[in-house]
Amino acid sequence: MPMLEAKDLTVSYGRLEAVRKISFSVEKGQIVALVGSNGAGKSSTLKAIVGLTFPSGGTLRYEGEDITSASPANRVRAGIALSPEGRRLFGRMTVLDNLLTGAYGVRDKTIVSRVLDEIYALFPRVLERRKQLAGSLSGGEQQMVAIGRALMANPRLLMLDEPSLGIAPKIVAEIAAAIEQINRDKKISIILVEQNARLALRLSHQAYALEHGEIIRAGKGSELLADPFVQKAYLGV
Amino acid sequence: QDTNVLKIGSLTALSGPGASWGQGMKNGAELAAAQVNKKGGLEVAGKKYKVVIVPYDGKYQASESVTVANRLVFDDKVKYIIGPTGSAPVLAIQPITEKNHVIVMTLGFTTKALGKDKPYTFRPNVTTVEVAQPQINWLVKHEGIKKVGALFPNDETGQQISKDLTAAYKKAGADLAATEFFERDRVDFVPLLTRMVARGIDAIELDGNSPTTAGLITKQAREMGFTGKIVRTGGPATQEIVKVAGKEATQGMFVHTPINPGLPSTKAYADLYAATYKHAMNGFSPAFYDGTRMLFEAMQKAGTVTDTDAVRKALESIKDFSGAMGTLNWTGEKVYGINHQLNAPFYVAEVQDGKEIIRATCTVEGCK
Amino acid sequence: MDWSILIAQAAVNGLIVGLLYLLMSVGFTLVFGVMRMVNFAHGEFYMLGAFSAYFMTASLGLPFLPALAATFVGAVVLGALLEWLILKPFRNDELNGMIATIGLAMILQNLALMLFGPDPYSMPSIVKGVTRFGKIAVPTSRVYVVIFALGVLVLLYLFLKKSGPGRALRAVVENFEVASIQGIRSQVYYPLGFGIGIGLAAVAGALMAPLFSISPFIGASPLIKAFIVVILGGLGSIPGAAVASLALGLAESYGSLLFTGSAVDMLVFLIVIAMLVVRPKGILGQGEA
Amino acid sequence: MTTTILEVRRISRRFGGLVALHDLSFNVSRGEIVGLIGPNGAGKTTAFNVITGTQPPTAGKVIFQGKDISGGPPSRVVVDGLARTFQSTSTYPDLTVAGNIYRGMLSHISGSLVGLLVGRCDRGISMERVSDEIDRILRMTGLQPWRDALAGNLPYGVQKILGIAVALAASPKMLLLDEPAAGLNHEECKGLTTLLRRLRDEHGLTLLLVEHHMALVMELCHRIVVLVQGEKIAEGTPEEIRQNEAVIEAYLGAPEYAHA
Amino acid sequence: MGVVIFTIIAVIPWFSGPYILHLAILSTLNILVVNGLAMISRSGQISLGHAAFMAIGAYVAVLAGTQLGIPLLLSVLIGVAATMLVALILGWIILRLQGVYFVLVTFAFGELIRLVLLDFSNVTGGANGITNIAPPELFGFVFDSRTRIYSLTLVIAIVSTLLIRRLFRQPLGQAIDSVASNPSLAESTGLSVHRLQVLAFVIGCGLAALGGILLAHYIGYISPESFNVGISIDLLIMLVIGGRASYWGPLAGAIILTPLPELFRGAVQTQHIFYGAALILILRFLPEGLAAFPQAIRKLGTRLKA
Ligand SMILES: Nc1ncnc2c1ncn2[C@@H]1O[C@H](COP(=O)(O)OP(=O)(O)OP(=O)(O)O)[C@@H](O)[C@H]1O
Ligand SMILES: Nc1ncnc2c1ncn2[C@@H]1O[C@H](COP(=O)(O)OP(=O)(O)OP(=O)(O)O)[C@@H](O)[C@H]1O
Ligand SMILES: [Mg+2]
Ligand SMILES: [Mg+2]
Repeated sequence: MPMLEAKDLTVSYGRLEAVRKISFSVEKGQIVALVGSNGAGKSSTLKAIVGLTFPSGGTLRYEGEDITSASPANRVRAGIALSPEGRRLFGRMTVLDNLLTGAYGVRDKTIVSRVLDEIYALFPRVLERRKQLAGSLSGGEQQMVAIGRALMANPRLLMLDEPSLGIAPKIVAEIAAAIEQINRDKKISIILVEQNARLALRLSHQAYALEHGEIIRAGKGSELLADPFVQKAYLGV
Repeated sequence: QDTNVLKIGSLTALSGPGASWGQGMKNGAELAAAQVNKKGGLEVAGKKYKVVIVPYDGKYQASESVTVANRLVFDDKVKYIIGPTGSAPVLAIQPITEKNHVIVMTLGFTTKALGKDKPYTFRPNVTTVEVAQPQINWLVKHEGIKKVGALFPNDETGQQISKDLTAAYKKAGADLAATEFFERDRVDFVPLLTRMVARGIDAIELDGNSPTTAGLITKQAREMGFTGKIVRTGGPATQEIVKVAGKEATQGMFVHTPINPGLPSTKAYADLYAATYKHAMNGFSPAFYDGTRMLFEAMQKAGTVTDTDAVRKALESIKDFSGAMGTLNWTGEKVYGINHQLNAPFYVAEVQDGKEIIRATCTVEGCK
Repeated sequence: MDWSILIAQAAVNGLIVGLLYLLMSVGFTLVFGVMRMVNFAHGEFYMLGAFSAYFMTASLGLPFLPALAATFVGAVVLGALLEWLILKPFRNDELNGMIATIGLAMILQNLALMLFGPDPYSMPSIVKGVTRFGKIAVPTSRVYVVIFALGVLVLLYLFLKKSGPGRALRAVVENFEVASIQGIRSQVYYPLGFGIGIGLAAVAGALMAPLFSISPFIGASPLIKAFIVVILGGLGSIPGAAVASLALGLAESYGSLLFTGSAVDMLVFLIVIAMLVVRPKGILGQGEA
Repeated sequence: MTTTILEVRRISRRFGGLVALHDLSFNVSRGEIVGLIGPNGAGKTTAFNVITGTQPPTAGKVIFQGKDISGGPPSRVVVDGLARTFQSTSTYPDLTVAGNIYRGMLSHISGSLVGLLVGRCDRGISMERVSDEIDRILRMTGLQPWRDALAGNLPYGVQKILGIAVALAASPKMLLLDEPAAGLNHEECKGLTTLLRRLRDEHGLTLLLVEHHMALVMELCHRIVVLVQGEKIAEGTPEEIRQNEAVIEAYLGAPEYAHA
Repeated sequence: MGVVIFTIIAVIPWFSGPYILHLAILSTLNILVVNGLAMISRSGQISLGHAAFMAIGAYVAVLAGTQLGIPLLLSVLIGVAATMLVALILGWIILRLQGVYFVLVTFAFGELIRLVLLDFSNVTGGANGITNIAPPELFGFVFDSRTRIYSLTLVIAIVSTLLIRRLFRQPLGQAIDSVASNPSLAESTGLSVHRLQVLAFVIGCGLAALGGILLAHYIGYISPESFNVGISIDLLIMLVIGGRASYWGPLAGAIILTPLPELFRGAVQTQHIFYGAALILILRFLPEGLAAFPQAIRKLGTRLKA
């Protein structure tokens, strides 16, 4: 049984169908990449999975249960977490409060402090800035906090929407390493959306290319890396 | 049926901080109207009129009162207005009422409310100008107060009364040594009292303050250990003050009252009021009950309800009217230039156990 | 009394009144700072709290403390209901929300006027007498209120800054959507936050009822004080509000010692304006995005 | 012409105890494209804010075309010929693309009251020429197809280009760009590179840009300034920077995952 | 369409009694004053001290007339100019504040002005105010009847509306709009947010002053309490209920809310409850204000068709 299964998922904003009847699945322990140009519907797909928008058609099953109409809070409690596009931190709260808010549904305090330490180890900068208001952080620092906040929920399915946006190249490499490590050590499934398609495809087990709300290519990450269309459109080879 | 209707406007404060007074005024007028209606209406020149009180809320505000006055005068076409509550409102509506010959019975305390150039405005209640001097004379003589402190709200009433009282105490041979002004919404007087008490005063004067404020001052002054006399030579509100300050704090306080519960006519009115409105009347209510009844009598005397010039003259000529408050006359020529100020008996009372015990009976001329 | 005692007495008076102001304004600060809503009905809930305490003690014969607790709980429920029923559409609209609370204030004040009449009610003091600190005298009833005020504040501060629900409340208000994807049941928190603010207003009214009088119009004063405290103390900063209230109490106390008339009040407003210009974020305010 | 257009002289900026910028100096010559790079939180955006007058420096000076512009206000700096774009997108969302560009032009419409209020403006555009000017900017940035679309509904990448177009509308001599490529896909990045190069070659603009997209920076910039923890650690041509050990250590890291 | 409705509404008072005329005059004055508030609001700020500027204008003009014997037209100019000067100085200082802070500080200023008027009673007449203010007079023509005053205030209200409409079609007005909609972007394109907001504030307060002066001469009486914070709140309510974003907003707000209390006035006990409920309902169903009513109807129409 796949961990997450989307069937004929459709997301519309008014008359615009941002996502059209797409079907895909995420196996337990997999990293799945979604690539595609701007406006292809990647973020909309993630939003539908976490419950920020409700699909206008299709079904979502998570760990065998139908979550198509579950509330976002319930989905998060069931182990889904999203680091949203554009960071969307609580700017008037401190960095630490942002992180702790991410752990809202986690009852076990030992897990909270352990994950917190892991985040600090991954991003020392966040440790340094933990008492600052999140709104006054630099762009990259905010991105780190956003990723950290999603990790704090101790998720089983982690979704990262453009985690490398605005991040220095060196840290991009570190984040990439961290994604692999989280996936490997904790068996967390990950859905990764990235403009940096090369990075995403290299990391992923399974990948989908989205255009105009439809899946146009699917396969192993390495397969898509080799695909001529993908190479031309997303990798600039 | 050919019953005629006589509309009388009531422009008083029904909401906001003046509502306590305003409702008393309105209710007084309504009781007077109900009384004549029960007898089949007011008989003027052979016709019977059913009296209808048209009550509107002036919110204790000048601008609001102007709009209400416009509505009463031009839309409801009334020729008589009970109200308004407060000085700024009465000054603001006079340009309309005087020009349109509408008779106004106001509570506005300002001396400017009455005057030769305002022949249609009357005041059916006594003000500080009338009551302060005799009572202060009596207090200085019998209670031996010398150095008085007073707190006033920083509004027109407060500013006016402060001036009047300073002069009155001086004339009586005492000294209003410390005066303080405060913003109307204030509830904490400890800092002001601290400073006043430090001046070594032997009495606190409460005239010019709303009942609530007077109560709070009394309560807080006693709480901080002030042991001198507390007096109030104007503003009928003993019940409210006792309610706010408690019996203990008000014990031995000297107050002004226009009401002598021992007087049968006053008691009858108080009972009627309590029975009708399910709460005790306030001190201004009888004045407007009497004022409305005097108005009725003037109409009957003049034999018209429409010619307000005739009614005004008839009203001026009423003498020794027997009202709920006692025997009533008009006075004021000396102060205001026109005899449109009610001259009613009033009393100095001492508060004992929350009740007024009459100590002296006064008229404008003096207390006994 | 000589001057040194007078000055000390004024300091004590000022501090006490400052704490009373703090209690009056803390609910407003909460709703304003956390929910970004200028609650013009704050004073009316203060008033309702005072009436509630009065009727529970006078008519139902409850002791003061249970009456206080019942008032708080009742007010939280009422506040939450009102938020849910009336203010919900205005959550993201500061200005319309503000005007809606003006409407609410009109309704509440005049309902109270219809129910209770315009005349003031008075509640007996909880305790009588004067407490003396050396030569300085303080009415004992005020000492009690002050102790309560301090307790309420500490609890509130801990709730907001240290507890999970407090943090969740701030998060929801800042971004409803994003908060919901942290697993927070966002719909619950708006009414709850408003309810707590209202509860604090009502408790302040109930605590102050025995000190002052009770009438439908007593809400004006706490509202103005709350405005001033919020400006001086900074948006929703509870420690800032504490410092601002004490400063206001002291300023008024010493001001009345030195000046006459409305000079003190004018001075307070001048300071408020100057303050905003010099330190727009308030006495202890921090920068924010 | 290689005269200096912008001179940053030993600027510092502190936030409370935090030193975001320390003693930073560099020059930009007329017609140059200079990159400003560095790790997250190095102070790049802060440097932009100080240069454009959004925040005053705690020490140091910024000289633009021989004039001391430190401390702003930004509107004055813009009128002097130095414009900027924002790290996130920033538009008038309820207006069309053309409307946005028109708004960007307002301070330069000659004879209008705005000019009086903002100060002198010698490169004024007369009211009649406004629509020509809008067309020119639309062509320059390739936004003609979106002319009448509402800015708020545009795809992210197009909004970023619109940000540049609005900045251009104020007829600047020099443009400061904060992460113009962030969030753009490969195609769009290429388009951006072309656009920026054209702005410099055909319209004579001087550019200073902050960017984490190394391919773009290396391809476009004549010179690169590297900031770390608020201090300049290196300055040189893309080649020199690519080789610089300190820069690799602090910022570039292993090249494998960097943007291609 | 709007023009037709407005014309009909504007003509009615001439054919009705003095009471309707009174309400009509107040409405036109409110249009003028709320236009000023709208001006400030369109620059992105909300003032809760607007009545204070009416007060400054009214007191300065009236005192200039009564104390110094300055002729009316000149005293009006002096009143407006003095108010704008105060607004300029105050605005220059406080307009670096944004959002609710600005709202609160204008509130504080309103209270301050009220206290000043109360306390300096030897000049201002204190709480008793100033009585017997002469009716307005222009070049020997006295506006002493209501119809005449109404004609005057109606013209002024319409002119102020047209001027504002014109302004916002000019680059200057558009610059003010830009500042409200995205201040940091406006600033970065060379528009000085501070100066434009100060300008809008000064103009807005000038309109308030003119309204205050006309009101003083119409009623014949002013007191500090005629311009208290409650009035500022009422004005703000008119703006918001009318609609902030369109020229019709202040018109709709003033024309509907000025007489609205009259609808409930008969219900002595419950009138304020009705009024409060009406406010909340309008905001609930027309958050953009009454000026957006036609759009709301149209939207409803299309939804019903679909
Ligand atoms: N809240 C919304 N309302 C209306 N349209 C929306 C909304 N969010 C997204 N869209 C539209 O839906 C389409 C898909 O958007 P989505 O954000 O899912 O794309 P994406 O693949 O994540 O693109 P990007 O790479 O720019 O992040 C786009 O055309 C976008 O304009
Ligand atoms: N208002 C502020 N208050 C406190 N600290 C601030 C403030 N603004 C910025 N900082 C801090 O200053 C440092 C520099 O920030 P800046 O935004 O300039 O970084 P940057 O180089 O642009 O980084 P990035 O590449 O991540 O955008 C950061 O550590 C940031 O947290
Ligand atoms: Mg996206
Ligand atoms: Mg940055």
